[in-house]
Amino acid sequence: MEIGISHYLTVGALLFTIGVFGIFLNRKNVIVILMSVELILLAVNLNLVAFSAFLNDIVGQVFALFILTVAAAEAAIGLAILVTFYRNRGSIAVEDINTMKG
Amino acid sequence: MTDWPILSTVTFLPLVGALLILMIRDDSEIGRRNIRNVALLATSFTFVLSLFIWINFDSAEPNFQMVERVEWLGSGIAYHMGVDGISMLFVILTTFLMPICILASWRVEKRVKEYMIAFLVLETFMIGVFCALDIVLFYIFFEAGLIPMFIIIGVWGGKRRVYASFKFFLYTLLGSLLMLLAIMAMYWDAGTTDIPLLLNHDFSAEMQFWLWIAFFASFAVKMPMWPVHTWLPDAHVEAPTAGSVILAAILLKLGGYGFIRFSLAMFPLASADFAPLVFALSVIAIIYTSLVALMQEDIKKLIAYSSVAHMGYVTMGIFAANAQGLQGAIFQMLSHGLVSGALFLCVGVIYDRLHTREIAAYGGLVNNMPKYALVFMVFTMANVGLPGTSGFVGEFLTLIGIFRVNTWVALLATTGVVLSAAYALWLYRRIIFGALEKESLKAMLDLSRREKVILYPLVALVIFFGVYPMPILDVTAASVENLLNNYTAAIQSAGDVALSN
Amino acid sequence: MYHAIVFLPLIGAIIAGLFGRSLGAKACEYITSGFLVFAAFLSWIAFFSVAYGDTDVIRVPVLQWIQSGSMSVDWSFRIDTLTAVMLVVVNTVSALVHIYSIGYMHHDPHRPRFFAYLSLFTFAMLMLVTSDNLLQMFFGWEGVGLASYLLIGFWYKKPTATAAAMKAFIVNRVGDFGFALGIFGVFVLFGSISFDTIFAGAADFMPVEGADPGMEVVLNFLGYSLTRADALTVTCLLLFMGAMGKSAQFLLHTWLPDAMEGPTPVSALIHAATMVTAGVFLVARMSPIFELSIDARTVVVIIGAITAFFAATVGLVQNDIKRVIAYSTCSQLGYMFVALGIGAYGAAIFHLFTHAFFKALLFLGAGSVIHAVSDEQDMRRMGGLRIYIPRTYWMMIIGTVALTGVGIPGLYFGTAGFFSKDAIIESAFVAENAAAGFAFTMLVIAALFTSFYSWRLIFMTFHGKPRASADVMHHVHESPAIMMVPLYILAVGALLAGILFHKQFFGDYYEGFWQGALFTLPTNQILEEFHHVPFWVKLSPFMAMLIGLVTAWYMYIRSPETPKELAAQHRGLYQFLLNKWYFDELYDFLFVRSSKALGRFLWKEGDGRVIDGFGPNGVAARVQDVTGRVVRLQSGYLYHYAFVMLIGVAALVTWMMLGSAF
Amino acid sequence: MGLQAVFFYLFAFVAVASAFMVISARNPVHSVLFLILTFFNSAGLFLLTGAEFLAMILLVVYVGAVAVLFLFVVMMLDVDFTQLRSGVLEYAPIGALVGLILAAELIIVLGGATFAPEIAGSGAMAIPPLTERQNTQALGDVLYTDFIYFFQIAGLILLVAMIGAIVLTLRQRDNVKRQDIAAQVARGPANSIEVVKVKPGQGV
Amino acid sequence: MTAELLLQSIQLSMPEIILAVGAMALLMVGVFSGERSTSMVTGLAVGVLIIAGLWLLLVTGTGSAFGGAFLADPFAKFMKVLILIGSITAMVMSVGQAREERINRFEFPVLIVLATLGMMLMVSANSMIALYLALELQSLALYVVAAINRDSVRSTEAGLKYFVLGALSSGMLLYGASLIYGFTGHTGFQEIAAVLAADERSLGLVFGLVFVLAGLAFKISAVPFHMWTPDVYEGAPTAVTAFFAAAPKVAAMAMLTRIVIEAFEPITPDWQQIIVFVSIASMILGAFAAIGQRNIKRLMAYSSIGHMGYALVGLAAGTQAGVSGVALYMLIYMVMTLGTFACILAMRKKEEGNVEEIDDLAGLASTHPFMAMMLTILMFSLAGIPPLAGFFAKYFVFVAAIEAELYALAVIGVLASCVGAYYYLRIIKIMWFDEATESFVPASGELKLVYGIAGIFTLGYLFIGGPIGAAAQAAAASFF
Repeated sequence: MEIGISHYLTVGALLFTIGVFGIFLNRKNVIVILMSVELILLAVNLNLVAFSAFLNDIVGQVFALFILTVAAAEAAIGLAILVTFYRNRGSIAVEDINTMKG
Repeated sequence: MTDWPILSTVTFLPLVGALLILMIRDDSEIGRRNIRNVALLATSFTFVLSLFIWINFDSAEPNFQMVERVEWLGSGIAYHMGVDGISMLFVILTTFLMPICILASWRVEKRVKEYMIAFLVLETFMIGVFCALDIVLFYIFFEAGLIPMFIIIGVWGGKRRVYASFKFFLYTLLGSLLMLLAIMAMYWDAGTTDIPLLLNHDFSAEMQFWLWIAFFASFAVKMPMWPVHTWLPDAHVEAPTAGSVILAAILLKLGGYGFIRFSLAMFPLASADFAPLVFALSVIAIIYTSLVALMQEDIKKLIAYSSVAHMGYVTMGIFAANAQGLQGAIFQMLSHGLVSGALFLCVGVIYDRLHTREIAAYGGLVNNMPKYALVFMVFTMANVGLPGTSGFVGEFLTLIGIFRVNTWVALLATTGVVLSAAYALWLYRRIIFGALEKESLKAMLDLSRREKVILYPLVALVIFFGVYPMPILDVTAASVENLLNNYTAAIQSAGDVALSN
Repeated sequence: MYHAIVFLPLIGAIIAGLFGRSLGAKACEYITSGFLVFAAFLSWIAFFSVAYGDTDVIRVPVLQWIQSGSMSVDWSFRIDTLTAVMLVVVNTVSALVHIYSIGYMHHDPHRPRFFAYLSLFTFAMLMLVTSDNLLQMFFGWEGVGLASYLLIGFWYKKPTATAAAMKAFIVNRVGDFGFALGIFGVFVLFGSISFDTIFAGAADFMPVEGADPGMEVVLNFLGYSLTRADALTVTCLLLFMGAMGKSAQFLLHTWLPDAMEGPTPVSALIHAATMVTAGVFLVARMSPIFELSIDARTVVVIIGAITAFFAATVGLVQNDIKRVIAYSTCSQLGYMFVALGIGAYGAAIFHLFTHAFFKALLFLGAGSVIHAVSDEQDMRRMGGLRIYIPRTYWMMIIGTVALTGVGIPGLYFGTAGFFSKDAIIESAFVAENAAAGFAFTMLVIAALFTSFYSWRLIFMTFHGKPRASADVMHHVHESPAIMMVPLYILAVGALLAGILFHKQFFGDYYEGFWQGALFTLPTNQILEEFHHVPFWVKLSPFMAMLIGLVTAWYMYIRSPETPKELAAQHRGLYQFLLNKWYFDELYDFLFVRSSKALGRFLWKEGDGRVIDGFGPNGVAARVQDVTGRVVRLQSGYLYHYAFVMLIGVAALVTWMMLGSAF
Repeated sequence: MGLQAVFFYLFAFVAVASAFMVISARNPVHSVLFLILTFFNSAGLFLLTGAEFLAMILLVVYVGAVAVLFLFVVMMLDVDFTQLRSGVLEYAPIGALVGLILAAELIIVLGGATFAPEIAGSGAMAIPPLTERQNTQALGDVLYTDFIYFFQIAGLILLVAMIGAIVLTLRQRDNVKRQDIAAQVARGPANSIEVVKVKPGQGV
Repeated sequence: MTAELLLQSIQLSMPEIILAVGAMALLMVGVFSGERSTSMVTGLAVGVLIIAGLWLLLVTGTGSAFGGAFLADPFAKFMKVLILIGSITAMVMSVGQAREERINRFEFPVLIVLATLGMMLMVSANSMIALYLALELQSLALYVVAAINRDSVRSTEAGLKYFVLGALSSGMLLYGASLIYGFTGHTGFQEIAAVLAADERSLGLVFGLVFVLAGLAFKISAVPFHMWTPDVYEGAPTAVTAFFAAAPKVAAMAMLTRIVIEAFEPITPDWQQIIVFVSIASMILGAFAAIGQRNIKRLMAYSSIGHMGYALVGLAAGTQAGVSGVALYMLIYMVMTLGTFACILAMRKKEEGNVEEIDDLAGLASTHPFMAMMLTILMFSLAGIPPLAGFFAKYFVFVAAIEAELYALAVIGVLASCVGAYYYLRIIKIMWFDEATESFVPASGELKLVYGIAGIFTLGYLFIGGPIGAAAQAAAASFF
């Protein structure tokens, strides 16, 4: 069985689902949620790289490159917000983040 | 004079008055007096101007007159105004009643400025509804009236004013939103929102069916017809006197006007199909609400229920779709405008003195308020539909109109004649007749000069139009005939199509 | 002239009503009474010029009224003999009552209002009788109803009076309900409601010998498709319903006795002489179509006969002096309807004419009595008044004699009632109507009862020992001249009207007098035939009258204990009669209570629970529920939010997948 | 099964498995470490498709910077993790169900997707053959020319990230003494020395 | 890319460049003049935005730049003008509150400018990559701004929630974008459309579409991707919330419009279903959930959810009338929202500072008649009552829906707007019917100006609706 595009997409889909799943499965720690987001982005990158190879098109890789850049920036912001929140609240447990509801 | 946009002038003159009042910053007694005077002047002047509409009106002309048209919002929406025999008199009715309402509110001390502004704005919208010849413009005026009325009921109303105002607003809003959809669909189908063009546009039978329902939803609530009438007693009861007057005298008429202008004229096939439904609801309204009125303990509520019953005659007359029914309906609306308005003013007179609307709190008023008793008697009798008062002509014409179409309906509706006598006279008896026993009542004075100025013209008109209704019937005749010709032609051609298939 | 006749009372009413306070009571009295006397005078002129002149119909247009589509109604007067007769009756009695009231209402503080009402009533009545179309008639019809309402409730402090006023108006409205429908029916059948068109159109409905009766459907009524004849019957019956209401016929009679709560002159004017006869007038006026519907007329006969009998029975045991007369009125109206039903329109109108005199006389006399005994109306507290108020006594005797129809059978000599009432009874005997036999029987019995209760009234009031308190007796006095003069005039009428006018009304001069104002089919030969009834028939009313008189004398003069014993023996019957056959209770239960209960039910349950409950309030509550649920969804937890997003995406993805698969 | 396939399955399996461990590990530190493992294996997958530069970037940027940043924050916040893990996952079953459905759908559709054959290798901006241009060079060719626009935006994004991080976390504590060189330099005798005259016998 | 093309590109994107350069310059100004410079930087930022706006209106032409990734067309221009107005207004309103809510930092205006830049790029984005990058530029700035009051639990919580969910949504968007790229081989919108038009659509592509739409729906806070909205609106400083509610919505809606109308035009039935669903869900949820609110900011959050649902009604139609309806809707919505938030910002009491409970408005009509009048007008307008602007907004989108025969959507829409009217009425009721409590301190001049202008615009739309409608139609014409 030749390894084709579908295989990569499957791996991507699994990573994506795990990432999404991680967000609501985890309710104790926001950092893990951020990691889940990274997993999602990884899945996307995998897809893009695979498509890029499949289509023989460099744009996919360029796209992935930008995504990596942005993801890093996003992680920085996310962690910054997290740290700020922790300073105020003394906790990063997801269940504690609900002063506003309804 | 011919090029002068008289309709726009009349429509927006009250708004100018409202702006003037807005300028008055003085909150002292003098300031309030000025506000009242400005409001009175603005409305009176509007009334005088509106009489020119009647004077210039050509009764023989069935089409719209004094037309003004300016391109406006794009998408076919134009500023298009005009009146015909059906709408013109409602304009006059509105402008006539407004000064009376302002006078009736002379004693309002709470937030006079906002009060008067609300009424003046309301007047503009109401006149606009009757003059609008673009259906979107019509809708805008139609719906916009909710705003000042909501404020009027809510701010100056009675104890349960919040409930009443919300009920009033949301109930009517829901109905009119469905109509809005229908308006859009008409625009889509006909490519125009111009009423004269739409009147000549043939909607497909299926389309008429849905459009009719949508319009019905709106107008039935506004009318109000059974079973969507329950907002009315609440709104009437809680509204301040002038608010009740406007509500009963004019706002309810928007529904009837709409039925004539749109449902009947634009969707003749659906109207014919749905007429039995309307008849059934009308008859139920007449009997049901009359019986309910019989048991009311609140004066305003009783009158409100009687309004529902009277509107039953109107809807019935309209969908009888013959000259008597239609003209009767129009006449009934105008007359009801005078009579129910006057009745609410009468309630206001005693409410101002005793601050209760409980029927049981009164009794024997004839002893110290003979003039009031007389005036109230005239309006009670007009409400009962006594020949010689304006209430009779409309009732009679609608009944004869419906008799030609459906005798069952006519028979049942005529029972309203008995029932209306029962509740109206019982009310009169409980309030006016009897010995003056209650201490609180003994100090009550008869009509003041202001109240006389308010009520006597209404008495005169109610009797005048009962004895000589021709001015009204003349004006409406040509337009009604034209409408009916189109209606029958549409029905016939539909019948021909059905036959040829 | 006709304008003056009709509008003078109106002007009087307006002056007295609106300016009474500034003018003063005296001025009002004189103005209104003066106008009325003048109008009455003019009416007599009109009567002679029309009834004895050549012109058959005079039409006086006044104003256009309603014009809508094919319907056109004008205010205008139609003066023919029928109208002229009514004019005379109305204006004469009214003028007399006005004058009488000056005396009778002497102490009342609201005299201007009273006279305004009286004049207003007269105006409405005149509009009714002069109408040229059904709608104007309806105007007058309701107008008199209004005036009656106002006058019954004149003493507004008395709860019973205001209740009676209301009852009168509402019961009348029930009749008007039918009348209105009748008008609609006429409009649909004839395309117009003006009399000329109707009468001209009636010819089309005339059954032609041998021809097909016509199965053409001309009216759909309540789901039935009616042919010409049936349609006409239905229409006539509807109109008759109006007449029943106004003329207090059986089933719709309950308001009339209660109406006695009003001042006595009112009872004389409205509830004896004029308004209650409007129904008779209506049927007579519409004789061209009633004549064509034998079925409708049969109903009229039956109702009339029952009323005559029923009211007479109730009258037997009443103790209120005015109520006795009221039931008597009711009963006499039944006579008139029988006459109408069998086609003897002339007889009916004649009875109307004479009845106006003697019944007004009786009422005014009763008023004089009441006036004398300090406003006491219960006959059980009178008695022996003959000595104190002899003139009133004699006037009452004349009235009673006229009412009971004293006269010499076979000869044309007797009181007014003798001519008119006997004519009706005899006509009923010969009539071809299906119910004629029944009617005849009823009428004779009623005549007996009439005689009995009339004399009972006289005996209880004027004979025997005074039963009133000494204080009252001390004040008993004869009424002033201003009250007595009208009595005298009416007494003259009550005695002589029969002799003077019977030939015109239903005798030899019939054609020349009526000049077509009353319509009869060529087959209707009743006027001719009733002259040839067997003698026992002619004698029967007379005998009935005599028996009644003797019985009354026996029971109230000879042995006054008998009535009490009888009442005790037949307690059930007595109570039944005393309570007027329990009609009030029945109606109270059937209509008043039930509609109140229904009204309350519809209000609380229908409007409150069902419509508002499932409508606005219910919807609002549901909206609140939904809101509560939605808001709870917004828990504040991140994972919930993410979860919702995921579900959203998953749902959309699934949807698209399924959507593509199918 | 060629060598490529063997490596694919190896990388893929480890990547997915460690990804799962990322979200299910009890200790966030472990999560970060698993995340790093996932990145390594993904980099391997990248390499298999020929995206060499990206594979390297993934390791350098992600493992070297981002993952370490995570680790740093996890350590710094010093949360009592054992306490945090207590609690029941009430919605987990439903969540798992929904997640599985989603995954299944994605796999069915994407794994089984048939691509139009003509699309394959028909890139708008073809990757030059490896023999001609290395992957890094190929990217470099377009990144600063054709994609200059994106490049600039990416720069702005990084700027925003920088500002954001500073805004949120940089604090100037008021009670901390700082060295102010300008103030030190500007200090002269005029404002630092005060001559006090002392009356004899009284002390200062 | 030749120098000539580059020059042309730069000309077309000049407003954006002004913003980018301006932002950096402001940053430097701020850094060098220290913390006290906030008001100056704010003023300068407003200046920069105004310059960019003027440039946009007066100088910039139409065309595509940077190899087709950037598109300057009338639609973009219309939307950009809206965005700039929104940003400027929000910034002006923030001045008064900045001190109070401790967001008095010079980075704030810089971030707003950068976010605005991101929005403008979103509007002009014509490829998936451009779209993503612009979106992230805007989002990252917004995440920070939401949490800018870093000492407040609520603000940072808002930022955290917004960030986490936003990151998730961008992940979805990207996943979708990757699928679309894979299945079409292109990232440019026109190219995608061309491929879609040529080939049969595959399910994988539709999946990509779903994910992309989900990501975008998050940005316009459409149900079921709306969950962040109430919390973020409530938690973020009010001035920030005002900004959130206005400009970003416009940008995201513009982007959504462009992508579905341009890139996915050949598979209209597919996205139409999704938009209809999302629209209905938003309208209903917006109407119902808002009823239960006591916090006016939260209420406005639900209100904006509902309004996005209405705007989507026009988009669902997918016609020119629909798009012009959307453009108009966004304009009117933005004005109403900004006006309302100006009123909310003016809810300041002497003791308690800014208050946010609806009940605090009690008796406003007697204590602050002008503000009450304006807020009343705005509320009626938000409820869609004629003759106010909000009615026309709804009218045009519903007309489009009817024309596209989306009857169910229209009917549900009007029913929801009736339910929705309730909570707007409730605010009016509290202002007018209830007795006054402690009154607010007088509003600052700029707030008065904002709500005054908003109210008058709403009221006066009758007079200026013609030209505005024409502009919206011209904007919509770019796509057809």
